[in-house]
Amino acid sequence: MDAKELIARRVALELHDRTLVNLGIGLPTLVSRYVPHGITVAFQSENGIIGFGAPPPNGMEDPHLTDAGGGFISALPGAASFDSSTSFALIRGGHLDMTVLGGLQVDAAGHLANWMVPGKLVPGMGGAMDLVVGAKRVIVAMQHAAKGQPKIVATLTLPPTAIRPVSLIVTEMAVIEPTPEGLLLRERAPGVSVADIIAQTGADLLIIGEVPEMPVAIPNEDAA
Amino acid sequence: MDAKELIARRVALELHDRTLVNLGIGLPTLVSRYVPHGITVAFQSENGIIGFGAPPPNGMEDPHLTDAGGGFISALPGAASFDSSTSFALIRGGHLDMTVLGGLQVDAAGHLANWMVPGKLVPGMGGAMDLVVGAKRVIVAMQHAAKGQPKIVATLTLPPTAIRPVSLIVTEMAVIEPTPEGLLLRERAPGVSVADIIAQTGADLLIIGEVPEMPVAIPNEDAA
Amino acid sequence: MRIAISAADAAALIPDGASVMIGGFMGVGSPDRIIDALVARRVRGLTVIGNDTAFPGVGIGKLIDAGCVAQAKLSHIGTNPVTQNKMIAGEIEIDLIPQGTLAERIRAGGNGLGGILTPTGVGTVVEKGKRIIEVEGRAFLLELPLRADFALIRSRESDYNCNLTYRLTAMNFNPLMAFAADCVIAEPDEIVPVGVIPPDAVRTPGILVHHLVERPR
Amino acid sequence: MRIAISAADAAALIPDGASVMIGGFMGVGSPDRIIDALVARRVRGLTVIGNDTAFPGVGIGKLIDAGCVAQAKLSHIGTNPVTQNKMIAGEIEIDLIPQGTLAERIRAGGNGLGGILTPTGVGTVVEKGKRIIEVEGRAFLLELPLRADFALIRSRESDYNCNLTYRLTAMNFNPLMAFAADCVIAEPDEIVPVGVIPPDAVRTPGILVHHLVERPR
Repeated sequence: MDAKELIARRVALELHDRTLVNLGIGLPTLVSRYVPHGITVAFQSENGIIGFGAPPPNGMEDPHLTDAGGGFISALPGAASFDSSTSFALIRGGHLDMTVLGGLQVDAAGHLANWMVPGKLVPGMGGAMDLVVGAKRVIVAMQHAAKGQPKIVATLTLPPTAIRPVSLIVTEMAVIEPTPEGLLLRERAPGVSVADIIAQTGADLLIIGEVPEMPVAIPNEDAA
Repeated sequence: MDAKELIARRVALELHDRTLVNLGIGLPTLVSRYVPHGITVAFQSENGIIGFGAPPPNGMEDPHLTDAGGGFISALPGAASFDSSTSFALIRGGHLDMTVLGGLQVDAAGHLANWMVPGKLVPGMGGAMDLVVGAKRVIVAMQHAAKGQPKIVATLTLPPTAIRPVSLIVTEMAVIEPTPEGLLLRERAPGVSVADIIAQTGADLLIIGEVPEMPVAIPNEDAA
Repeated sequence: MRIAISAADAAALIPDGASVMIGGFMGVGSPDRIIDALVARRVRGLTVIGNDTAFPGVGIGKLIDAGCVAQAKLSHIGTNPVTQNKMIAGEIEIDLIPQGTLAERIRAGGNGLGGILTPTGVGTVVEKGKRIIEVEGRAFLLELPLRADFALIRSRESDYNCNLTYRLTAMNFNPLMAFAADCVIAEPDEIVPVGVIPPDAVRTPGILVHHLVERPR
Repeated sequence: MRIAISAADAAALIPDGASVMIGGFMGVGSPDRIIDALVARRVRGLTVIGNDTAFPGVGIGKLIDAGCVAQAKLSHIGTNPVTQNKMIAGEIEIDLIPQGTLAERIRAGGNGLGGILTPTGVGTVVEKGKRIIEVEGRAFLLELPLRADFALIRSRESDYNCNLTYRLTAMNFNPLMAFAADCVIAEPDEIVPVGVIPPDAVRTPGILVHHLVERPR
């Protein structure tokens, strides 16, 4: 299991029945493959649909139906489409139960930076700032380090996405929860030691008792 | 021709082709009967439709289709329905070419009062404040006096509907246009003298040259 | 998928003293069966947010008649003398709000906005107690969001996912209110299987609805 | 009823230096034929307001490739390296706006609002130069309305009255932009007789549309 799959399968366990969930472009999109059996989740795409499904069979693509990355998707029975202001009414208005976003950095207070690297990469924030401000739970799904540098840091060196702390950080090494007391190490990946995690993390971690091994969801053949 | 019909037929001459018009409840509603031939006007009702028509034949009423007063209407081919925020986006956003409203008082500066008489009548403003603020042209259609008291006054004694002056006042005696210099008497009703109008008006009138007689529209059998 | 409940069960969810948004315009598009059930269970002390109180015996007017309402935020009461009399008698506290402002305040409440700036009401009694904010030399009122404990929505159709459609002028405030309450109860005229309502015809995504009232019998 | 015009005639209405709202999300729901005609007529110096610049050769990306754009207000450019390079080279001035804020600012512009208060962007670079307004102890940014000289709208259908429908995620910013420009030009996939689109299916009332582009040949 590669790092991305591990992360997606752990994040999938955060899904709850009858909830509305937005998955960011890239790694977070993989989460939809691992929705646990018996759980019904409605996925929102911020370009204007609730209830989308897996990419359509070859030749069945509809040019009017894509995800926020421009990739073809399908609509499940019971889907609903809407304009961009309604889409962000759902997001900013507190109607979105959970969002899963990629991250460039998260700091000791749980602040996320995920939309630009000054002087290098300026993709823009898209819907990320609204998602972090508005979703009931914000989950950051990212690799633990990049090019040997920790992505979890004491203080952000990149511009923040919002001042609201995220709810949970899931990497291929650990599950970490920002709390008022600091970053709480909740789980470690199979085969990864607490010492390994501390070595790869640029901020202090709270460690309370034994740190359990990360459970992961199994692939769901029915899922999007 | 009674006073209300005269007013409605004069106001109808203010209608222009391919425009969106909102008619207030009561007297203003009568205007739709006199749309001049060759002119296509779309009527908006602020409860959520553009393109409504005359009351339906007996037994054809649809409980989902009424005007802002709760009276049954019909929908013309090409009608569009929408929610209340969209309806006021049309009104406040400057997309409404003209509104015709009833009035309790208009003052020398063209300010309208039409939504309450303190201690007596408190119907509420409904959409009137938005209409006066937002419509491109605001036409007040009202009787010239009430119980022997002028309704056109030097200064409002009733609470104003908005601080924006109205565009035109049409009564059964006169057509008066608020201008930066004051109330300009533009037309007099058939058989009514300028002296009669001055006697029934509580504010100074600007009178420039000969005041022509008021033209009126003829009934349009095709109209709503 | 949710289980449809009776109008009486829906009314039982709403305690005395609750704030309740109620869709409809002069009674058109109001949730009549829930209203009847609220009257039947003799609810008291409601704060009602809606466009109007229609006529006596119609729509929200039924709640006024039955003495269920302590406060109301509305754009007009001109068609209901019972409401006017109860207001003058001090039995109901009425807050009159311009109709477009009412729509935007409800929308802001459901949308996570802190407020909106509107030119409507500037220089009138509506500005009393409100902040005036200038933008490029023009004065606007800062109008704050409205939310409620409950929103009672009348829809034409619902599917089993609670996706809602509306018909013509019965739409009015309903789709706005569906965003702006902690508990949203929808009363459809018809309930249809999932997939019967095309995605583009949905006006209120079902995810917003907490309870669905069964179809009329 | 209006006369449908060619995409070339539509593009000819838009002068160099105009501000132009363009619907679409990653090119989906963008008015491709008007865009092609703008490129063909070598328009210059546009200020574009849209969600993104899609990919090189796609949607608004075509206008970027062809050097038609001097300024742009967008929520992201991450998928278009041409836009990024031109921004870094100083050839295009880019103003990045959070997507929900962009939607609300366009809506405010079409709605006669003086602005909206949003929590989005507080404590980030987005707040630079903006007023922060506290409501009940919580900080919000005052975001101002956006309008443009033109709005270029892609619709699924239009009737002869210019009532518009949209399909699925091709709707996005189009219905918002139709309220927020001095001149609105709609590019439908199909044109149908009046009465074919039911009133409840209309998403943009035809009264907002100034020019209609003929159906594809």
